[in-house]
Amino acid sequence: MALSLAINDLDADYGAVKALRGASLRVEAGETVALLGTNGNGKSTLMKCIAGLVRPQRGAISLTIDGAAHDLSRLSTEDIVELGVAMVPEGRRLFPRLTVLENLMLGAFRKAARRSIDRNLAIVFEAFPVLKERQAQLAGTMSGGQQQMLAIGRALMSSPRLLLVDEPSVGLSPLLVSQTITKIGELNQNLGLTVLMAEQNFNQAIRIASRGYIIVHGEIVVAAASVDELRGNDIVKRLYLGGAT
Amino acid sequence: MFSFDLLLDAVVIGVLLGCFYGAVSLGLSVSFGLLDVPHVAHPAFLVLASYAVYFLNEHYAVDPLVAGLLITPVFFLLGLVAYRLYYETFEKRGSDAAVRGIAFFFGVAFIIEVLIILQFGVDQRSVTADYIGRAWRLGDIRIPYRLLVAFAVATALTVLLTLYLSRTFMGRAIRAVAQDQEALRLMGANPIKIKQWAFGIATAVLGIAGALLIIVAPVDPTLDRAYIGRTFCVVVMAGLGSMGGTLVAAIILGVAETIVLTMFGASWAPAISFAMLLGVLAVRPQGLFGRRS
Amino acid sequence: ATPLGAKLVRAQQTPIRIGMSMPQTGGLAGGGKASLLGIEIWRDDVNAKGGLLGGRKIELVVYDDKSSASETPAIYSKLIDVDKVDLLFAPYATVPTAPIMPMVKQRGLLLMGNFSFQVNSKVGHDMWFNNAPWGPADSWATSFLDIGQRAGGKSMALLAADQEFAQNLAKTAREVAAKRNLPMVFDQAYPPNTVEFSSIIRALKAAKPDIVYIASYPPDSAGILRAVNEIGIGDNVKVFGGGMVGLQFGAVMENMGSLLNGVVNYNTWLPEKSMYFEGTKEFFDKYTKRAVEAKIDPLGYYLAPFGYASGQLIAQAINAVGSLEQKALAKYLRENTHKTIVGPIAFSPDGERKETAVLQAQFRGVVDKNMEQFRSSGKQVILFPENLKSGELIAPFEAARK
Amino acid sequence: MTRNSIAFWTGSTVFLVAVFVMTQVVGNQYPFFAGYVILQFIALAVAWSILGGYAGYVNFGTSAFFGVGVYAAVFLVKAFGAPLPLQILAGAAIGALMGFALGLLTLRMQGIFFSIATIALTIIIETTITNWRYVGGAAGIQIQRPAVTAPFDNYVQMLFFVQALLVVLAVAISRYIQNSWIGRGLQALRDDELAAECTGVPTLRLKLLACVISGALMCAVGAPAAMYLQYADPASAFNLNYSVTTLAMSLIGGTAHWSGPIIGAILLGTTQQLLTVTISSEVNVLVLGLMLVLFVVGAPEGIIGLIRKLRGDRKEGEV
Amino acid sequence: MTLSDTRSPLLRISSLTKRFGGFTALHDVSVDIRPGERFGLIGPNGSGKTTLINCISGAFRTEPGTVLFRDEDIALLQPHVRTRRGIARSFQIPRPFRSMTVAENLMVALDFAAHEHVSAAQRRDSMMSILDQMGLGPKANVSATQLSQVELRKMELARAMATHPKLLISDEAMAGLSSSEVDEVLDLLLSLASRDITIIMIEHIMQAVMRFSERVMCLDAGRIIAIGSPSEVMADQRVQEAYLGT
Ligand SMILES: Nc1ncnc2c1ncn2[C@@H]1O[C@H](COP(=O)(O)OP(=O)(O)OP(=O)(O)O)[C@@H](O)[C@H]1O
Ligand SMILES: Nc1ncnc2c1ncn2[C@@H]1O[C@H](COP(=O)(O)OP(=O)(O)OP(=O)(O)O)[C@@H](O)[C@H]1O
Ligand SMILES: CC(C)C[C@H](N)C(=O)O
Ligand SMILES: [Mg+2]
Ligand SMILES: [Mg+2]
Repeated sequence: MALSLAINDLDADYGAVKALRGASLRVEAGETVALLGTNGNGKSTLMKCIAGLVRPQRGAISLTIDGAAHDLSRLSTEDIVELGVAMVPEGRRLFPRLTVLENLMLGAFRKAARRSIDRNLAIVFEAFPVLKERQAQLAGTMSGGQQQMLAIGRALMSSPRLLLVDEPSVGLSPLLVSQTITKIGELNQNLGLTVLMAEQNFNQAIRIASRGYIIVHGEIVVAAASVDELRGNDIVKRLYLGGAT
Repeated sequence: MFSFDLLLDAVVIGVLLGCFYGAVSLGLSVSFGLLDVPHVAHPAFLVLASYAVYFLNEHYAVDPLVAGLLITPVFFLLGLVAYRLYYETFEKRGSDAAVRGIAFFFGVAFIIEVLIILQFGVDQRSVTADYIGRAWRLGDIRIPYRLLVAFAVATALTVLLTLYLSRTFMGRAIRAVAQDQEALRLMGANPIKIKQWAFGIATAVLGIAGALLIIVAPVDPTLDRAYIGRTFCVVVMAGLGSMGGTLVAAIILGVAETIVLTMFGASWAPAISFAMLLGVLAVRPQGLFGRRS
Repeated sequence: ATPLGAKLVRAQQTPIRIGMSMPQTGGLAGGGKASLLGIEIWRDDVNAKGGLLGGRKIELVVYDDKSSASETPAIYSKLIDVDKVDLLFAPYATVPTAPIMPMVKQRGLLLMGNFSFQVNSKVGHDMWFNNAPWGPADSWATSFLDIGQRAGGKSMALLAADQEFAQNLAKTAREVAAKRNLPMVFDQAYPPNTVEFSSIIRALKAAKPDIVYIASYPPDSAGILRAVNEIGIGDNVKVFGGGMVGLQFGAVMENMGSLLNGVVNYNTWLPEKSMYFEGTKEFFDKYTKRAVEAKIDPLGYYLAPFGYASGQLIAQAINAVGSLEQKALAKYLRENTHKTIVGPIAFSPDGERKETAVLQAQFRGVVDKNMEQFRSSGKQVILFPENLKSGELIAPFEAARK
Repeated sequence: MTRNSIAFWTGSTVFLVAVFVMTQVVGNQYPFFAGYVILQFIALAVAWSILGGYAGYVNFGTSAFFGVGVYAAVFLVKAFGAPLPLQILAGAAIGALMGFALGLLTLRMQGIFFSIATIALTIIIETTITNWRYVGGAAGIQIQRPAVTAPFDNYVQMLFFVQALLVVLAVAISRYIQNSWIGRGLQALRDDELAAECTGVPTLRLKLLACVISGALMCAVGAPAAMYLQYADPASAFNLNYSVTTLAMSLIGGTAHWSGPIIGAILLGTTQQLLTVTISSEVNVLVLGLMLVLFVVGAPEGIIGLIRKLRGDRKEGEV
Repeated sequence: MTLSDTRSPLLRISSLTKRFGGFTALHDVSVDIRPGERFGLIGPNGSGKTTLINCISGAFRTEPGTVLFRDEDIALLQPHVRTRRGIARSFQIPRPFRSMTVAENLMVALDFAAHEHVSAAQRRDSMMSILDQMGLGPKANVSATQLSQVELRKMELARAMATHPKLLISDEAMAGLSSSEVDEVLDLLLSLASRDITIIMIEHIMQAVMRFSERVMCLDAGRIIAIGSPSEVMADQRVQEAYLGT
């Protein structure tokens, strides 16, 4: 299955606030790419542009699947999801008054996913056993970390080909951070999932990412072809490796 | 003077009356309970449906229940249009939709009232059918067939809606849509279309409920005002959006009302049933079957 | 034309303006619209004949009071102070009329009442005249209980809507029953907007009354009758009905059909021979035509002819007095008997009819789904008053329903 | 006193003086009858907004408070022949109590649950009054006005002036609340009650306070209506129209500023008075319906919001 | 152990239990927090940290158990009273006053919770200085709805600080921050602590917990599994298994 995402010269703004300026990046089939950048720099905005939740002012987002190119900047979110793009949004965005299971089932709303509900559910429960235990609990009453797992699980339910993950480690315990990141890595390996992940936890991110971008004030300032190149970058040193022990 | 017979009778009639209240509230349980649309024009649509049923019954001698079924597609479309209007004018623009929506729907209700008056005049109207005006003898108790019809329709609607909302993808999406629209978008569902569809269903249900309304009692153009309190109370007492809960709450209301009506001073009936509602809310602010996080 | 002639023509052309509010929306709208149509037909008749006072046309100034008491003070102030109408008619029914009674009294204005009940009893305005045939307050209950007792009734049940008019009826009924030592075995007021009457009727039936007096409002009357038919009322009931508002309206009667049979209920006008007076038939010919266009009660027996009669009363007074001087008009109305399409009318000092002309009539042989049947005589047999009587009571109630 | 306050109080004084002069020189009664109704709605809308606008607790029970005011007056007149000021004071006191009770009862209810509770309350109170024979019960009651007090020579003129006083009182209170810590607290609890609590806002007490003030004002406004109508019956006194109209006026005017409800009430109240004496048929209701729809659609933040936007746009343009 | 041991505890929680239906989120939790202490609270997701905070701040009623603050039982007090007595908290999932600007959000706290009577001008100053410390100065007049997730979290903390608390509870205020930003916020908390404000910090970012805390407590499934100095706790076998996973 050939899939690639190419973003070219993207501009996006919220009224007066410019969130993206001329951002470009590529994700190839089967890759895990990290998107780094301190808060407010436009990571989420970029993710939202890909998912069709924010309309860019300029630029192209093209998703090529099996040779067919789709211009995502013209498609609605629903159509983008239909193409196999799933997103784990920042802040989880669960349906708090539905049960865990119902949240997962909604993840399978997309037509292509309805056929493989059982298989996907097994994958999710295997990855996050607590979700199986708490199937009938209302999502809104789950703890912060449990909610994060549910959000990832829900995205997996749609049998995605491209997974966009916006800060999966936020609010997770160290154990879970590494587990979650590992899980995403496994998903990438086992299911051949292509992953674009915004993440602050640099050390965790580079465990599974093969390369990464750094975004500052809406501009992609670094496009590193390898993890080492990232580690050697000045900005990374200053922002992520400075105080850390 | 206490009579066991009367009490039993009151309970039976109360349950059936409650089913009727349930049937006319179910649509609201979807539109308001699930979609958060403050649909105070719900009873006005209900009365409109009754008049449509009346029209078919009067001019083409269609059985009112059949007429109710016949108009559901029309009401479904009406619901689609109504929601579109509400969406374009309120939800799309965001903030404070609920409160202004109330004023909006009051306006819509007034407009519907007047349109009915202009078309049908102010006199009350009713329909004829074999089951109206006769009763089923069950030992000492006589149960009007009208109410049995209400019972059947209400239970059928409740079961159907409950199944639809919990077993189908569309149904689950309807329940999710008021909680987080953008997230629903990420599931590949268009929240606006989902809401529109749900509103269509809520309004279609009104078609049948409107038939019940005019089967149970005659209607007049301003009857809707009497039902604003009742329907909203039922939906709220149930705790927003639970179909089974709506039916149960409605039955509680119906039984309480009937018992007070027969056993104690009839004129106190509304005070008692609404006091009960207040009591329920004071103890369980989320309603009887409400789930709040 | 000479200047003098021109002036004369202009004086003739100044219309006589009659102001009123009329419920055209809200709970009383059905009656209000029919009533107004009656008045309008009168206006057109008078104008067609060249008007009053040597050629002055009648002009109506009508506002909608939404069936509410809170609207009428401002409306009548507008009529008096801004529109400066020549004469005032009251709105249909008691509630909207009540707030303007003190006002017209204070200003010394004549008010032609319209179907309100005992609205002048506390105010005591001597320029008030009610067009309705009620008469003394208790005559309503008296006539119904007379019929019931004559049929052998020894106990009574009372069911009344918890609303203004029905409660007033219920009150007089209680008084009359107490005076006659008639035991009251059931006495309930049901709240407005009651949907289902089965359980109330069941409770009423359990009390085993002989006479059942119902004072209900239009939305409820049909529900009560249906419940009676479904639940049954018991064989001991001799007469049933009395004060059910709504069973006079064509649409309701058509829909109730055979359920009506046996009910003895009040009415104001019925197509029985004894009810036709000069102009009555012509009036209904016109009414029938216009009601259809206006989507108003097609029969219009209950209110419309009395609206017309209001006009006739005032017209006769104006013709007799020769001016619009209110005191003189009132004096004339009080002291004379007037011919109208609903029969001769004479007032007692409180402005109500000297004698009651409320009919008590029993529905007979009514079939389902037929409006026209009500236009022929015999469907509602008049039992009271004696002078208009057109048949005898069939009792008990169950027997009369067959 | 700030510049704003001086302007406000000057304006209020000018308004009251104008109203007073009007009662002394205008002979035609109609302006007072119609004006009274408009003033009554201004006061109601302003009072409603204290709870409904600032605190976001949408009260459907305006008619309950109004009706209780009416019947408080009826009772006092019938039992003691109490004078008008006493009727109004008693109305306010009872309204405060009622607001307090409503507040206590609905402490834990939020959003639409509160609104439904107010509907329930209205029906309970109306039923109670309907069953209270002493004040006429369902049949209603006619009451006689006493002689008018100097310097007025007509009772309705006096009522008009009294209602104007109530308007100024209501507006002054509403304005004070908006500009004080109370207003900020109410706004905070409207946004998020738990967060407000944890930021130190005594949400329950503020809600109660808003209920009490709003209730007292609405009842006080209802009290003189007994003397205005000289008649009271439950169906009219507790008419749903008071609730709907008051809500509509506040929303049409805008609830973000104390002047919103005033503008809304003047606009809608005047239109209704005009319609009553012009179109005057079911089309009247149609116009009301259309107005409601058009205004909430066309001016989402109310007229106040519209004005602000226009002004804001111009300012931006100037910069 | 530090000097502050001799003083009575600022916050004393004894035998606290909290149930949701049949599920027990907190099990017989007892702990003392000393005045001026920097206290770290860790534990796996769903272990009951936020629940404990909710019990302290009054968002939840506790059934068995007592909460003493400055030797007074506060278990029955409403949240705003607790806030006024000096307990402030930030919410893990931000709860801004949406109809207000950032500045107004803080003004609510200053209006209602700040005890001393100060002039309006002083309040503005105090508000601006808090905003500046949090790096939110430029956003003072921006509507709260326009903030990004992280800015919202900062505002949560700023609003809590504006109540001038004696005890500040920060629930994952640093989640999602880059390490340089974590350092910024950490410095801020440390400087607050140096002004004798007691701080309970919930955080999953270990470097922050280590650097900040004088004492750390680890919850698991509603029970305390370890409490002590940061290094002790980190070295604890059960903490490693349940939480750190290293
Ligand atoms: N809905 C919005 N309206 C206005 N401005 C917004 C909105 N959402 C985000 N912004 C602004 O856009 C800029 C980029 O935000 P974005 O959420 O993309 O950043 P981010 O890199 O994901 O940051 P974080 O780490 O905080 O999640 C920020 O300055 C933010 O304040
Ligand atoms: N209102 C509630 N109803 C039912 N269960 C609840 C409720 N609130 C919390 N819980 C449960 O209580 C447990 C403790 O939750 P809490 O939010 O305290 O965890 P936490 O330690 O803060 O976790 P995290 O680090 O993920 O935020 C969780 O299992 C959660 O699902
Ligand atoms: C509708 C009717 C009951 C009106 C009644 N005639 C009255 O005076 O109020
Ligand atoms: Mg982000
Ligand atoms: Mg937590």
